[in-house]
Amino acid sequence: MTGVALLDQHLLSVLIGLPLIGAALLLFFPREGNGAIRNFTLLVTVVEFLLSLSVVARFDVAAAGMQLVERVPWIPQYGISYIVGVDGISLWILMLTTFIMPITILSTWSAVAKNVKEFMVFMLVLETAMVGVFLATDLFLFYIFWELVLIPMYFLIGVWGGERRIYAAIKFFLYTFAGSVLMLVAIIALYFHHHAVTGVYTMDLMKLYELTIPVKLQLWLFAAFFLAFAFKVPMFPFHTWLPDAHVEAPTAGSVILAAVLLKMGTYGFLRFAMALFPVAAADWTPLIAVLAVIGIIYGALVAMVQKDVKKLVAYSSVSHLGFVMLGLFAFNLQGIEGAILQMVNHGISTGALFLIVGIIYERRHTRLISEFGGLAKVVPLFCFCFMVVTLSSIGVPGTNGFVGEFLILLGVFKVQKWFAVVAATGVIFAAVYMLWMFQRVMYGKITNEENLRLADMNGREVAYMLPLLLFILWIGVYPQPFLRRMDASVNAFVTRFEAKKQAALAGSPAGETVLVRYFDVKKGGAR
Amino acid sequence: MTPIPFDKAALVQGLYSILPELVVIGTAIAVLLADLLLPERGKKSLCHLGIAGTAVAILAALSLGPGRIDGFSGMIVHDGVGLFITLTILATTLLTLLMATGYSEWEGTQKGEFYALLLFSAAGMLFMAKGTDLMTVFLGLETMSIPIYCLVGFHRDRMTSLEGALKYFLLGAFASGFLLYGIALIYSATGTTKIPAIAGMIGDLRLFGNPVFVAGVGLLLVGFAFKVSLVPFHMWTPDAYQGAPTVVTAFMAAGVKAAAFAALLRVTMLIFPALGPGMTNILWVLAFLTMTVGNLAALLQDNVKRMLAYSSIAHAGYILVGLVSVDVAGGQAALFYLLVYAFMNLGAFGVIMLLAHREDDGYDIGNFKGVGFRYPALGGLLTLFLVSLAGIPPTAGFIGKFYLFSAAVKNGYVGLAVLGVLNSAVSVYYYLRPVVYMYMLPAPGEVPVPRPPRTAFSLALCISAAAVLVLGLAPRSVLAFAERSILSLLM
Amino acid sequence: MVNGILDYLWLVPALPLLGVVLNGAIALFAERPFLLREAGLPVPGGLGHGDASHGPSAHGTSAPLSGQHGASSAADSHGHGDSHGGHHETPAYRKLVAFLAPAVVGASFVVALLCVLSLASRPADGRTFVQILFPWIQAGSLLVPAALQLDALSSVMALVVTGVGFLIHVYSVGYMSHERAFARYFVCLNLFMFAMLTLVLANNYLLMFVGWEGVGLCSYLLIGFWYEKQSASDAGKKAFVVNRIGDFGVLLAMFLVFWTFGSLSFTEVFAKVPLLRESGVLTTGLATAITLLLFLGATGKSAQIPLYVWLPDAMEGPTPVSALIHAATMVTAGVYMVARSSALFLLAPDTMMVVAVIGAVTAIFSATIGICQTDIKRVLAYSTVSQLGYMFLACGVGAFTAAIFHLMTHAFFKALLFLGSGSVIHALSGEQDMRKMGGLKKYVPVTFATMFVATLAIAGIPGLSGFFSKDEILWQTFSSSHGSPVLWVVAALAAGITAFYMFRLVFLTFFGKSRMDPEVEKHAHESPWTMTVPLSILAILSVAGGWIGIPAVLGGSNLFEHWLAPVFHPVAAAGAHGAAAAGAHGASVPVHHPAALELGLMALSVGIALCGIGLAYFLYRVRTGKPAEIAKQWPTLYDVVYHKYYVDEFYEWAVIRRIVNVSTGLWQMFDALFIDGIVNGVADLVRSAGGRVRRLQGGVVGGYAFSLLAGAVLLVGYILYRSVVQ
Amino acid sequence: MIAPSAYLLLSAILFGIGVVGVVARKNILIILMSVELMLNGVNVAFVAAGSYLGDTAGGVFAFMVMTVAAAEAAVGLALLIALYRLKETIDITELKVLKW
Repeated sequence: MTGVALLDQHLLSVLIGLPLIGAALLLFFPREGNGAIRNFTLLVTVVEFLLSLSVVARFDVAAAGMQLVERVPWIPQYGISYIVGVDGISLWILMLTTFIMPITILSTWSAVAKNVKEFMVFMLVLETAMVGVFLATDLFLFYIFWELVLIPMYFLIGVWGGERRIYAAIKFFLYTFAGSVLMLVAIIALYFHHHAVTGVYTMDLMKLYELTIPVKLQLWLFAAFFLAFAFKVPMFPFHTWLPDAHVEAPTAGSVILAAVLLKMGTYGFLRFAMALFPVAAADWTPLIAVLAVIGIIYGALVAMVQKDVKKLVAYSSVSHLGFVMLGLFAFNLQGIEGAILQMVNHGISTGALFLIVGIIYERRHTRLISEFGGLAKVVPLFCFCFMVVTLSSIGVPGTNGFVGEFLILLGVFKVQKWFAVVAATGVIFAAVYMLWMFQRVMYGKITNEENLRLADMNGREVAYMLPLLLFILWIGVYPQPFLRRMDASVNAFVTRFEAKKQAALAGSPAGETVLVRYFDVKKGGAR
Repeated sequence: MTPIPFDKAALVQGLYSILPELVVIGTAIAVLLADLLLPERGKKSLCHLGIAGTAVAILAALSLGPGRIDGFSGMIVHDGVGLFITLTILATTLLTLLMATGYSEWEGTQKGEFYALLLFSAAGMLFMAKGTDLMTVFLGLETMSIPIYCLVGFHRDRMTSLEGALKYFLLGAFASGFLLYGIALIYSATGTTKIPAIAGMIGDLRLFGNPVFVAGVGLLLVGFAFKVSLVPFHMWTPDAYQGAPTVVTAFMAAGVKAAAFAALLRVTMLIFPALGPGMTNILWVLAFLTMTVGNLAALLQDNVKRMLAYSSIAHAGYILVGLVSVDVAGGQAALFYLLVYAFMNLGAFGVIMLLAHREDDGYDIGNFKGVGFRYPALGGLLTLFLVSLAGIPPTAGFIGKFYLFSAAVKNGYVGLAVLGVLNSAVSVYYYLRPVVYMYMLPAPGEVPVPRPPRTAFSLALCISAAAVLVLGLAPRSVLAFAERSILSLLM
Repeated sequence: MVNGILDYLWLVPALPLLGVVLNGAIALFAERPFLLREAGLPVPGGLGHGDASHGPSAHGTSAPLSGQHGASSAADSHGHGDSHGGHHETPAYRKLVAFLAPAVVGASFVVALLCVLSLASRPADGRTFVQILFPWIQAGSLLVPAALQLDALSSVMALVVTGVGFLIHVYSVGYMSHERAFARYFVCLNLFMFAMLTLVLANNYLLMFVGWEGVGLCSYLLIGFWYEKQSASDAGKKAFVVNRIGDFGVLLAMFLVFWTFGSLSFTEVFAKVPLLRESGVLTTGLATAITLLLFLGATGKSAQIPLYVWLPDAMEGPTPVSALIHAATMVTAGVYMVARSSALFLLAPDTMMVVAVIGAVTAIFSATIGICQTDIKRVLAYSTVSQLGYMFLACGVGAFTAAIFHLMTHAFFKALLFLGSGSVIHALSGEQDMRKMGGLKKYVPVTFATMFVATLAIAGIPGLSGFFSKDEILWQTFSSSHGSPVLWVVAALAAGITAFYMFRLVFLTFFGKSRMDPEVEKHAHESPWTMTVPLSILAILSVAGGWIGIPAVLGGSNLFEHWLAPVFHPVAAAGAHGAAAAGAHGASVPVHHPAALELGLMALSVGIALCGIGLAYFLYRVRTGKPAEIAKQWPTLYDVVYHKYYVDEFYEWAVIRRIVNVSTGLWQMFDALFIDGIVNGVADLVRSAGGRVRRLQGGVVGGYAFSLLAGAVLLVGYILYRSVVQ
Repeated sequence: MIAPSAYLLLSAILFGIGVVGVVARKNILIILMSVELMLNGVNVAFVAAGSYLGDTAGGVFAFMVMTVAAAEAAVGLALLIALYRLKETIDITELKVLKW
């Protein structure tokens, strides 16, 4: 078939495949030709982004379900197939991924000097995996991409990271892997339960959505999914891998980690955990909401006293992701749309923050706040970018952060006043730690001789910072295009959620499956 | 006094049913003869002869097809399972021989008996896998083991090798004692040693309550458990594996496991269900112990060879999970995993063989520092195999584990499945350690030059790698094949 | 219907935004390289280091920002150092900025004026114009458009903001003429205008909130304008954070409003009030909650107790900024919002009470602090706080008109006072301490004259603007149903104190013999016309500004009152129960009080003010030694007042320290030790288990055989037990 | 005619002695012998069962076992000799280079 037809019918597959192909081609490049390798990688990611734009172009705003769906039987005898699709929930996270990628690549020009080839290969593999995670609508396929993400990230941290990189890399890998293996068991269980009830083997998410799962089983399956996603988000008590990973990872790694990988967790909650197990989700809501709120405050407080800029940003992520979780578990339109938007926002602004940190790190090879001060005078352009990003991370109106946080809190306030109230204080703390950090880094007199002759951002750095700033303002000033495309899907989600919840509580045809028995007998008093 | 009727057809059918075995044995003998004729420098063609023979055997096996062929009045049968395992074993043998080309050169195992022994024990494995009579199984087991004892101790002037061999031998003999006694008891309780016949009698409760019979089955299980090295019958494994010449280690780990599990599969599938939950509980416990002990012990090994030995114990545990749930899904998963394991295990051993650049202390993990970027191909391959062993997508190892655990979940052994996945989470730690050394730690000085892989050797690695990836990405046909095999066994 | 000029309402905020963009471009592409080159730094992408004429040589003597001797109070001082150093090389872009920045604001003033006129041409009840620009946020039932609303109230605000803003822009051109980051300054200033106009013209709470935080941001940027000065950047941060605390309240208030009224737009919300009131959805409790939260925001933005602490520090910013943001416009946003939400406030008597009390207390509290301050700007700052207290007092007693009226007049004279003090500071090369001034009137006659007028106005001397507005408030405090004589006493007292410290300021600064150090005195000079002209205009306004609000009792026809009536009265009418209604009406004609009483009180308050002035004259002109003696007599009292009642210190100790300590604890104890302890603990556990399991592998065959045997025995034993015994 | 169970008992005893020998003794030769003892126990069982059931298979199996035993012994002794050449000992406890 011709290229056009290919794009026409297999756009999403192309999106998934392209980076991988790029990586494969990259293997044939000579190790010395760093320039060629970099440019080629950049080219691939840019093309990827352009292609993903056509997804937006072809996206039907009115449709709630999956779009541009492709399904190919994979292991048909077990109902496992390759199904990809995009809807209002995944659209913008997908776009975020493809958008952040070229920027990240561009940021590594001078940062990554050794083993450039391998680095770029891993980056491209990573992109395939991430895109796959957000597009897969077959549980098995999803899990494969989900795990696949770990390997390249593990290498990025472990090989190109700081001095405690190995500890950080292994911690990251084991932490998240341990979390997700239980999800695998849960997926299997769900799969067999579906078979036991309907007599059909399938991993097709859309089919599994239609299944009504008995409450006790839901609780256990949800628990497993919760672990996997909570580790990834990361939610409050499971967050300690994040600061290590962020601090040790190379700039590019941190950016991807913050911008996309963390979203895999929140996205997972929305797409899988909450959608599949509504009753359990509802049951768990108090716990999760409490954890989220604690995360918001806790992350902010701990961020405030950090000495290392990257660590500070890492903890601020814990705080921001807390907002997202809170929004998701409001189960209403404002909350969820706000959460999705906030995922994108966090991706953009925190990603930008890490790039900012990377820029000074490249120049001074330190990230300790105390090493800086008074930079504003020598690097005005940098100061400007830093300021805008800081404001967006604080959530000042007019920047993207505000819209997201406002919608989230608005949604939460409707269902859980006090959670919203406490969470809103996080907005104050955010201002405190970000501005304090900004002040200590940029303001005051230059105390450290080395900072006297810092070079301001060069053309390349401006080139990759600019798009981020633009989106920060765009989403802040005119978020409609983004919100409008979520509406239908989120609406459908909320309504289906309610319906399924009622059905399950009504105890409709449960299907006395092995599993149901297993949990009823062994873990009787699950509730 | 009528002369014994000579049933030509039966004989032919019998011979036909063991065609691959015949080929392998023939090759072995041929190798021995050729060894006499060939001049010293021509020895390496012995290996090529062996390779050719094995290839032919594979073709022979394929030519038999999946259909059921009984031979020698039900002493042996060529059926689905038989074919599947036969192919697994022959593939193992082939890869081993391909690697042996290189290995023999470096370690001076360029001898006729070396290859002959390999082939003989391969033949033994085949018999064991296809035996439907406990006696055949026993004979096959011995035919497999005795040559391997020799192979393990092949470097007879190297203490480790000899020690490994002796330990393996003594315990092996000890264990086959149990196996035999089990067979004897079963025989005296049922009057037959044919597995299907026993399965037929299982129905009546007299047998079920008969201590002699039950004890017999128990001892039988002990015998097999020893061969597949289930905890606590595993003690010999690390030592034997570490002591043995590395090719042999690879061969044992994959081949012996396959053969023994095939036999165990027949027994469990046909006899255990009758013995009620007791047997299942035992298997459950064994599986758990084996996984856990294997992984934990492997955690801190600095000798990569020994680490892989423990990991092979752990993998025996995973496979046993498939057997715990005595049903099609489980058996099929086990079969599939045996095949996958053969490839990833041989691949891993192959790469470390190259990286070690000398026996014994060459396998210290420290030698791997900085290899990854210096020798990208080797580093990449080893990483691939280790990732697959760890059961991380998109490799065959993941698919294999996925089906093993899903079988467990399907039959309500959720607890076991959870323990299994947690185990594999733990195992990630030690599987990634070589990766850490290869990529994340700088070499102290100049990275030691690995052994130069010969064409055959690299071919072996490529085949394994390809298999690991293909079985990981497109496993449908093989899975279907495994399923058919198990079904054919049950009817 | 055709709206004519009103359709261009959007230009009012848009024009300053245009200024932001243009000046921003200049700052980025012209000023940045210029300054970098002057500081001798590499200019990325730029033309590299400048030609020899600038560069290190130039930057020794040049501006605050360029360096070694830093921004610190050189901030205002650079004047002369520079007239030699920086001047002759003034680059072209500065001229452009100097024109653009005021021009856009002026233009937007003109547009605003035209709009207001065309609005005025409408019938009183039709004086509400809403212009929807584009849909901003829509999620489910939440529909928030970016829409502007021009009605009586917002038109007053818009005019004040653009008008005073324009004057201050012009003033700044002169005042900042030696400033290095000239363009950056005006970018911020224009941005502020944009935000402020968004605030006052928004037609819904959310958009207002955008302006609300926007102005906060600009104030942050401008207070910390001389960021090399630690105190400046601290003050900026303090302002932002304290305001955030207030914003937190506004945020929650918006949530309540939305989930109660299902909308955030003023028109819809206030229209629904009576209805929901009937249906009992909008209980008094709910109204109280909403209004209290809103008021929390107001205390932050308008520097009321307890959140007033940031305003005095805000004086670290350039003086025009203090005039514009921290006197005339931004700080009055709180008053505006409360007035805007009067419909809701009137439903919550408790809140009204709180507002009134806090207003009154703040008024007197900060007035007292004003007595002892020696920094000329800080005196004005505390006076601002106290004047804002007046406005809230007015709101609290339901006299919203009076509040807005005072807001306007205050904008005039307080801006004038600040600009005047700026002019003084400018003349004295940055000296702000009044103890080092004196006898200035012969050096800066215009400044003196204008400032004196403003002082009379704020002191409430009859005939001047301040008199009418303040007196209106006092009267309402006394007469309105929400008010009480007690509050009146407090307020009147505060008025007296105000008069006192303002004249103290004037006497210390302009009269008596000079206490300046001769070096400074040599340079003392009147400011350029760009500064004196705005001063004069503001002086006129400070005098005449009040005449549009002359109360009936003095034979005036309170125009201002009637203008605002459509905003406040229908609300009162709708605002159900009588008390509130009366309260709001109280603002118009207090029927139940004899005119004599009103006049009497008026006279009384004037008297009090005169006493204040007299006292000031006595202490600072006649017996100049006295203040010191008094200070000696009650050292503790003096000390406490001098240190602003140690409120900052208290906050520092009670809040900031605590939080920081707790956080450090959380991080090092909980995060690093506890959670990570568990994580690593599990890892170590597994690893050590691994170590033990290995040891089982003893190496001796006997042991191996034994374990095999044991296993076999157990296995067979168990299976026998299971299948035979059972 | 002795009851078959008696034979089984005998075989069990033989087997048990062998097992204990393997576990307890240090001398490799003796361990080898103990293994033979175990196998002989097995043979007894086979033969007894065979004759009791009137089935020749039992006897046949006994012969097979002997053959295998012989083969094993051969290999065992070979290894033993190799060991002796290398370390001049046949004490099993000496073999503990490989452990943990």
